[in-house]
Amino acid sequence: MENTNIYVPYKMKIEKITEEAPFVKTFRLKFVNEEDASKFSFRTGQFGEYSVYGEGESTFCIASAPTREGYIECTFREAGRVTKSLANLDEGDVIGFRGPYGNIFPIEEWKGKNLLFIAGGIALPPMRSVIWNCLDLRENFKDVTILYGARSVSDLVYKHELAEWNARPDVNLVTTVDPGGEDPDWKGKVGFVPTILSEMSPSSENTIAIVCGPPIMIKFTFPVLEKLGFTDENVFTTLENRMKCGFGKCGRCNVGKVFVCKDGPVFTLKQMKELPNEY
Amino acid sequence: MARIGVFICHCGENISATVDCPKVSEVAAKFPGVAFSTDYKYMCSDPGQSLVVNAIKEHKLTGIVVSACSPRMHEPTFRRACAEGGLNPYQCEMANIREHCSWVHEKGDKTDQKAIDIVRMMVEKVKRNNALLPIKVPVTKTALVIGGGVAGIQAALDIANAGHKVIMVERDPSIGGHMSQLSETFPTLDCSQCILTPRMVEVAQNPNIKLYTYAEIESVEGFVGNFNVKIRKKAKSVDETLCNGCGMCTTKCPNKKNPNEFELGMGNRPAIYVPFPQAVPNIPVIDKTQCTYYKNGKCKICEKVCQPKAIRFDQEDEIIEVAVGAIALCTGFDIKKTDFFPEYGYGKYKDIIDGLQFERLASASGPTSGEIRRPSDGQVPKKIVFVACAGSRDPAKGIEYCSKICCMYTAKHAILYKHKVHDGQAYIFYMDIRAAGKNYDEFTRRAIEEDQAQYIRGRVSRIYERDGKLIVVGADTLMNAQTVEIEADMVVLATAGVANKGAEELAQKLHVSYDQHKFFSEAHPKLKPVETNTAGIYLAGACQSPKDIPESVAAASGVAGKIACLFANSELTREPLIAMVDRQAPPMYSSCTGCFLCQPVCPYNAIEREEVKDRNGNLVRELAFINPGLCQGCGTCVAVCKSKSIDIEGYTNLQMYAEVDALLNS
Amino acid sequence: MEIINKLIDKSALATLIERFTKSGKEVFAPVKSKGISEFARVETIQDIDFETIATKQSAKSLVFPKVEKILSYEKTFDDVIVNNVDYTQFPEVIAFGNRPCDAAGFIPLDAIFAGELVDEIFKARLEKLTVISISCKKADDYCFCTSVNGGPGNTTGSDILLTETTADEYFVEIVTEKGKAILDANTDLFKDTAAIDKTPFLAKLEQQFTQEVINEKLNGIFESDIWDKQAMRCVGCGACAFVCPACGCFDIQDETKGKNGVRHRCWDSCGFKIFTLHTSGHNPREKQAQRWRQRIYHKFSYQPEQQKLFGCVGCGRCSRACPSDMNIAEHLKEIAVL
Amino acid sequence: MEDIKKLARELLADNKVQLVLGFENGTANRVRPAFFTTPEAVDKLIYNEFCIQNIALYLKKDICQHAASLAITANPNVVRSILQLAAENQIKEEKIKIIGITHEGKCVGLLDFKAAEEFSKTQPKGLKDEDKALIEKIQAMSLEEKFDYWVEAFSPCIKCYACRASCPMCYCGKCNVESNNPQWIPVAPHKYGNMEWHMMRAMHLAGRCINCGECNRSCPVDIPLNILSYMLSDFVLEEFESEAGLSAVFTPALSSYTMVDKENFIK
Repeated sequence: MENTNIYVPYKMKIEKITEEAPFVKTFRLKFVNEEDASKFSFRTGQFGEYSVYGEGESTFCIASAPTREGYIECTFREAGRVTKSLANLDEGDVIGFRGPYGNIFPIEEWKGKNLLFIAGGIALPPMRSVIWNCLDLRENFKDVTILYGARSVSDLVYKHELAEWNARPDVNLVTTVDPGGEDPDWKGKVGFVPTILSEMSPSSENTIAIVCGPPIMIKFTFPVLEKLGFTDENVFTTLENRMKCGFGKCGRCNVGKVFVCKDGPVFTLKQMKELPNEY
Repeated sequence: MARIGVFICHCGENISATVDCPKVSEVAAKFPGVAFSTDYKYMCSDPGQSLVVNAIKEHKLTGIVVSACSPRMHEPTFRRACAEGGLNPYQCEMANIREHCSWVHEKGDKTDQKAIDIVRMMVEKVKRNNALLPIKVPVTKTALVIGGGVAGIQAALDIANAGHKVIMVERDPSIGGHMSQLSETFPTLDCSQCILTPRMVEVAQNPNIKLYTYAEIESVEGFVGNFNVKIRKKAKSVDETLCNGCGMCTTKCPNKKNPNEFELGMGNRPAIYVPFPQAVPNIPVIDKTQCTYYKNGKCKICEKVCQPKAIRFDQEDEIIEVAVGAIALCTGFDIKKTDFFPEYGYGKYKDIIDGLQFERLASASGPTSGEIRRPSDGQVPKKIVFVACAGSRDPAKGIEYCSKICCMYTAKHAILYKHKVHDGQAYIFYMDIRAAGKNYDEFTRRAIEEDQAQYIRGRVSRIYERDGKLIVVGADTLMNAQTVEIEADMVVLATAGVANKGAEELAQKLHVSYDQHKFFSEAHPKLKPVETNTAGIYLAGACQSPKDIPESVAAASGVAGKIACLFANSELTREPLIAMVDRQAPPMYSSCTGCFLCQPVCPYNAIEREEVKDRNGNLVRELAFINPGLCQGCGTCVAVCKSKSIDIEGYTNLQMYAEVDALLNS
Repeated sequence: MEIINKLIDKSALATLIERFTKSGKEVFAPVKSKGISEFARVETIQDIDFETIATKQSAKSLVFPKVEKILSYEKTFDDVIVNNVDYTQFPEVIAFGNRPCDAAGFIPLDAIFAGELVDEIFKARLEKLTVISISCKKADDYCFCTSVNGGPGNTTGSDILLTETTADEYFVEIVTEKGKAILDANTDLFKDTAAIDKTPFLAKLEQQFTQEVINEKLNGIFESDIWDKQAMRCVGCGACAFVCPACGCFDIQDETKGKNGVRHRCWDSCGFKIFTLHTSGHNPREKQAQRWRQRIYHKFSYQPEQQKLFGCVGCGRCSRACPSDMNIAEHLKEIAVL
Repeated sequence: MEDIKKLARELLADNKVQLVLGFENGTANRVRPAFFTTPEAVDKLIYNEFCIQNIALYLKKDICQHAASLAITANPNVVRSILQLAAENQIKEEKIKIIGITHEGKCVGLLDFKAAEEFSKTQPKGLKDEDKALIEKIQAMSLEEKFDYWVEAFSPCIKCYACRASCPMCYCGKCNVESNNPQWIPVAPHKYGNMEWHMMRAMHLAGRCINCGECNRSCPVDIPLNILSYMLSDFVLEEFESEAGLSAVFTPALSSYTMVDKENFIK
């Protein structure tokens, strides 16, 4: 019987595990079946449902860029039942993956523009997919600025890639940690993301801002962007809500009339403003 | 990324003779998450431990299961090895395939399977272990000694001499306890008071000891290293700082016909009194129940005669709060009143007394100045019968245990009697002579051989009076259970030693456990004889069970040693295997509902109420909080928590569930 | 398809049901047991309760059971074998004697489970289902189908609708191809007739509001305090959603025994606090009032927007089942006059 | 009923309480819980023999938690619930005024906790004849029959949790069935999931249930859950001489130990 059951995940093997920060890990996943791999494609911004059989499914974005073919990556923090059991797995173990689900960052439309990425803490993963996607198509965009903050130095994820971005002449990377989170070797900034953003005062001219972070960071970052002259259409963010199915049937992730899983997770600030405050 | 190492120990042949260790190791190697598995003849040996240490490093293990003996035996050994390998020591679990498997089963496939199952359970458990850090608790280097008998005195002096502060609380107006009431001590016949009083004075004079007499424990809160104790200092009606102990008040008190407790009713004392001449402190107290002024509002003669003006009729009980780090419980014992033996006529016949009363009669400071005279008419008894085991070793009527000291003191009484009444004859009814102890048997033999005490092996069935004589009827089991009848002038019953009155209440205040006889329970009958189940509270002397003087003193010194060890560091380290209430970031705070139904089940009084406040200081929730200093990790609270908000570190619900799951669903 | 009108008498109906069961079809109909009527498997017409206005639970479990396996898996040492559900083997089911509102409920359910990604399990069940409804002669205080574009003789969702015209006879409306297939296979049981005006044989139920008005009102009252007021006595159970023929929200749960396990889909309710609770403790719908509002908006605003249909069929089951008299019709009426 | 209304009106008028929790007429000839905040609103307050829903439930809901002080029309079941909730540290005496109402519907005025304890003792637990008959029937069963009976009785359960939601004693913020690490109780409403859920709930209520019967009343599929609780309460009373809802100070039999506790269950 051909598998048309939308609940049956792909089988994926954990190829590589990277410890990013305390309780944060990145899995590089490969399709076990060649056929699945050949049929599969995704675009930046999309997410999936990751299964540990016997424990359940958990939702994370695809943290790798579509331009890097042959694998997908996800980064997660140990929090609930599924993420804890995911964290217990080893390289070579098999998990399930359903996806890709959700909408995308419209990077085609951003051609010829400056990009300003603003991320906080464990919200860098969804952003990382876009960043690499854009950097892999670097000639399409003008200035690329990345502002990334975390609570402390040890909480910064993708430390190698931060170093790589930092070394690139065509990327302007600013990293910051919350006051008190620095260590003696810290060379980045100290301060909350919205404050640092104000200090940086980037131009809103011909610029797209992409913001991902904890609700409190987002709440204080939007007004700064507005002050800098960013229009609501040019500010993008991703929403997270509890999900089960991933395709708009189970009924729990909606914000007003939109399902975060189906109509999101990527929203412009303009769209966000039309949504009721239920996220 | 669990990478578990499994180490199967042969324990010589202890395990391997029954369990196929290589097979278990082979099977375990295939368990999910097991990165390394091996077996070895003696895992606890040096090479065995090195095997563990090296495997952890080589295979980058994240946890180990040592499948060997009981964790009681070698868990500390392998936790150390685990730490040496660079892991948190609590990432080590023991799978007990010796006591739980090889020792209790025959060789066979089923036994191997059981060993495999035990290992599988522990593998699943250790996968879910958390790295734990030992708990550090600050220590207040002051000890509280409850009870001022010989045990309390010894403990207090030893602790004080180790350089620590001691607070001693004594219920009576003077310290000294039962030992101060004794005449001579066995087996050396030293004068009891002569050897005790200097120690009492030492207590009074030691600058490290603060003494509260006529005081009781009101409440105890806190935990090892950090107890907060409230002491009720009962009103003596005398200002201790002014009184110079001249004794004028006691001499002039017109109300002198009160039964003297110290003499066990065999003498009188005034309403304002010092219990005995050598009392420490030598300060009188007014017995409010007897004092004419307190009863009728008139008299105050003591006040008039007191030169330093130390009498305070308006004095009230005082509550003193002290912070202490350890508590020595030395509250001693009592002897059973024999009125539950009406057939022995106690109470009915004045000349049937108990052993302690005999001590007073034989004591030079006693009511007869050391002459043996019977209470009824002051005559010197010529025939005296001692009844041992009066209530002891009698499950039917009295108590089932042996009171331990009676055999010896009865022999002593017989000797003292013979020394004082040369033409007198002592008879002793006994069950067995229990005289195990240095020079004890020699002592009882001396009573028989030198002092002609006549030992009759048998029990007394009845005592009654006939023609002014006490007729003691018993059986001599060595003479075919022939009935023996002795016409005695006086009878001394060696009544059972029992828990002191108020022991149960005190135990509850301190949260120490006690046995069915209300004697305080030690933590382990062999290996922790002076500890209680509550950390930081220790036991010495007869409050634990009947003990003689050297035993009490030895235990007291043991307690002092324990307390000195505790006080040797300013922080104490405790195993982190304790209960924790779930706490989360707001808005959840916790899944605890604050019902506090866990509070009454905690045997250690470790569950407190914690108030959760928001940023503005408003009370949001009340939650259970488990005091890490008090919790012993027993898990009772976990069982009653309906919302599953309590977990024991090292034995979390998740770990237990994984173990059961591994067993049932293999 | 144009509706075909027929007549059938009761003995023919009994024969029809017998033929269904003999041919291996599973017939589910209202059955009264211990005082309550629920859908249950029947063998003959005698088992069926024709009188109950509405069963306590809806007929939705025929296509959306309260718990359903969506896949199974077997874990080996280093692999997991996932087994699909063989939904081609589902039995043919006849829903018989349900009310028009029950039949109408399959429409919004289908809209949820179809969509861009089709839920094949649901689809297979629905395809194997034939709905033979019976029009309502009676209505009770909780019924409000006429206010939500339904009615006691509404054919929506039914393959065949029966209307009792005399003590012995039913007027038959064959609505769909599935219905026609039954007619074609059993022509001997049906009698020809012209179209009949059913009105005299139907329950009278006054319209209290219209869905369209509710839909429009909802545009401006998301932040209104009416939600707090209405939800004040809501106890937060899921009874309303579970008895609702149109509620399709579900949960996915794994259950393992040893190496083998099953992934289930089971009913869930937007009334539950943990429905939307994040692992972090944050809850987008923290208060019961928000959850009540979600229920109303979902049925009367979001579904019309997303699926061009309403998520309520006016059966009144939620109101009947509510332990604290949260009457949805009353609340909707309140909203309609805001 | 008039005296209840008068009391409620006065309490609100004198600002003694911010909220009165009671009943009003509902839809379809039903009565329903209602919340009164002004003396005028009290006109709608009713009390009659149909007002049997255990409204003590609402004491743990936001509306009552946020009110600084409140009054409640309390029939004996509600009074018992309040005392039990107080014993479990869920409500404070200073916050609540109890308008006591007997089984017969007679108002006995305001009750403080001490009076409520007395009141509670004089108002026996009501058990319907059919419930009694069912209990007798179940008690006559063998162990296996009992097990089968309950498996069958739980089988229609749809896990809507109305039993939990309408029970004043089910106040846990995170119910055991929602605790998924480990997943103690299967969530799915199948045979074992239903069995484990109801058994767990019954055990959590053993000795704490005040036997109002609300679980059964609210159950859409009519499972006799009240019988299960009642039988357990009865057992606890018999074995441990402990009864819920009689005192604001209470230690449940199942989380306490006394020397007189029987140990005859150890076989």
